[in-house]
Amino acid sequence: MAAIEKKFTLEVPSSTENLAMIRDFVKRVGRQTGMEEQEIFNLELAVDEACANVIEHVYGNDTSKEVIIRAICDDKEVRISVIDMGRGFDPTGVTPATIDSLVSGRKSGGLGIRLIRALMDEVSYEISPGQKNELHMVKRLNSKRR
Amino acid sequence: MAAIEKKFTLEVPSSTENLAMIRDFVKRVGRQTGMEEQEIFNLELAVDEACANVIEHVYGNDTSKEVIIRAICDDKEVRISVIDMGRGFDPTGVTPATIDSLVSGRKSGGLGIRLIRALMDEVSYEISPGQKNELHMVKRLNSKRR
Amino acid sequence: MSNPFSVQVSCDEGLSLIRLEGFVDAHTAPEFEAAVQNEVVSGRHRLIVDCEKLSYISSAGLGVFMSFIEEVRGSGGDIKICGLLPRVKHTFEILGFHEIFDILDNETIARQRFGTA
Amino acid sequence: MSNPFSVQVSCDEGLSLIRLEGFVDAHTAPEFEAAVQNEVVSGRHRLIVDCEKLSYISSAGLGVFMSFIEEVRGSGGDIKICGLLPRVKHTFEILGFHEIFDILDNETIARQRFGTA
Ligand SMILES: Nc1ncnc2c1ncn2[C@@H]1O[C@H](COP(=O)(O)OP(=O)(O)O)[C@@H](O)[C@H]1O
Ligand SMILES: Nc1ncnc2c1ncn2[C@@H]1O[C@H](COP(=O)(O)OP(=O)(O)O)[C@@H](O)[C@H]1O
Repeated sequence: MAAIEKKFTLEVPSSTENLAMIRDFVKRVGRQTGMEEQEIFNLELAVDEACANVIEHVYGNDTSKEVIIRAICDDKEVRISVIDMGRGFDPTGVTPATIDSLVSGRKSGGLGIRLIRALMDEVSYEISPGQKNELHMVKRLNSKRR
Repeated sequence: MAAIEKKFTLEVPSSTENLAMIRDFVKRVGRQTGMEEQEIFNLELAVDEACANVIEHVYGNDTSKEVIIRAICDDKEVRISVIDMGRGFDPTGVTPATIDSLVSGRKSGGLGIRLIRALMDEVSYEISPGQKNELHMVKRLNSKRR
Repeated sequence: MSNPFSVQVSCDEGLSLIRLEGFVDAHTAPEFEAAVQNEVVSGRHRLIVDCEKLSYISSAGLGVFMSFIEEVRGSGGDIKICGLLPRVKHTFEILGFHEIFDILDNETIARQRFGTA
Repeated sequence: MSNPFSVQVSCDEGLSLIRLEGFVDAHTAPEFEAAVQNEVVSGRHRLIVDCEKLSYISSAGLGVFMSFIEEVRGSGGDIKICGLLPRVKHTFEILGFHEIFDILDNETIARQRFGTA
């Protein structure tokens, strides 16, 4: 028998001011799955990073644009998608710089995608440039991967 | 010049378990408007009541159905709509029973719509039975009405 | 995050003290109702509901007070409400609960009202 | 609700103590960055960032540490990080920050590391 899926959606203006609200949303969803607090915290962080990228790199803080976060959970996993209507970018194609090279280059960026990949079990991107781009992230429940 | 509008949307499965999440969402929206804490608290209560009615009276806690909460704020007011796809019911047509009659009838219901009306500045209902029903609530900013 | 919900019941000197904590909404109100119901069916009609740690209540919770007040008063008892935070008290007042219920600052005063301070 | 954010800076004995409170995300990181920047341009290169009250940090905040560490070390200083809550420490560790930064339990130990306990 198929497990019951629960679906949650949040849409907010593209502004870093709304990241706290996005994390709250993710926390609430995570609590419904019975995930451990550290896992929920990590999920918040991964989604924050994905949304911050959309807000900063896709929409340039244009608050007339919207960031959409969709979460679907069942008894096995939480799937979260961050959706934008921007030009389309595939972060899975980026090879994250080493921390050492970032440090010696005095760069402050380049850590977000690395965090997302480290924190989630699956990361994929579905691109329709100008129409809809979705970053899909999956976290399996009771998975021991940090 | 038109004030900048901010639009927020939350969609959750129809379950009372999600009311806490809905209140969190409303709190976050309220904080962005600079409303006083008591006003935000009251806004949470009004939206909670409207959503509880949809969850209980429209969808009967059927979690495959969704409750949609849309909030739009500018510098003058917060407009919140609670949207369902149910059969359509116009709470503005209900004359709330007096508290005395509820007490003597040993009833526990009938307070929600009364609260919504007391707490919000405007309440209206837009019905397309079976398609989309929207309960619209408006709270003006800096209005002195409790 | 809001606190979760809990309800604790204790009895002494012929009074039942029901302590609410966290939020009472349509999701948690049934638990509150069951606690009140249990007192009433057990013949305990002198109830104090301590709301010091109650952060929020919606009509689902307010309805619990309403649906039992006639019955307990009919049996010579009462439901006294104490310790309300200002923002929560406001909710009770909007609905005119202060005209129907004895709403008191704290448990001590509520006990005095029952004549067992 | 998460705490809001604040950053406090104080100097004594040739050390700058930067206390972070609440969350550092892409919204609040610029304020943290400005605080560090202000120390560095004023020639103060011995920094302790006290994270005892830091509830959350995302890459935007972590990037601040990264972008200044070479410069302060090049001037004979350092950025020492102390007081991390376990869940926040985990974020630093995922990125390998413990291999680059001196991460210490508390302010006292951080001061000792600078030789001014
Ligand atoms: N959604 C996106 N759209 C466009 N570009 C992106 C997106 N996400 C990331 N990028 C690009 O990839 C780079 C690395 O991203 P990230 O690792 O998150 O670090 P940061 O955002 O701090 O630079 C960014 O600087 C940006 O150029
Ligand atoms: N959205 C709705 N759809 C259908 N019926 C509703 C709706 N909202 C309210 N009602 C009806 O109006 C009555 C009064 O609602 P309310 O004042 O909120 O009290 P309660 O929900 O506690 O009974 C409800 O009992 C229900 O029959």
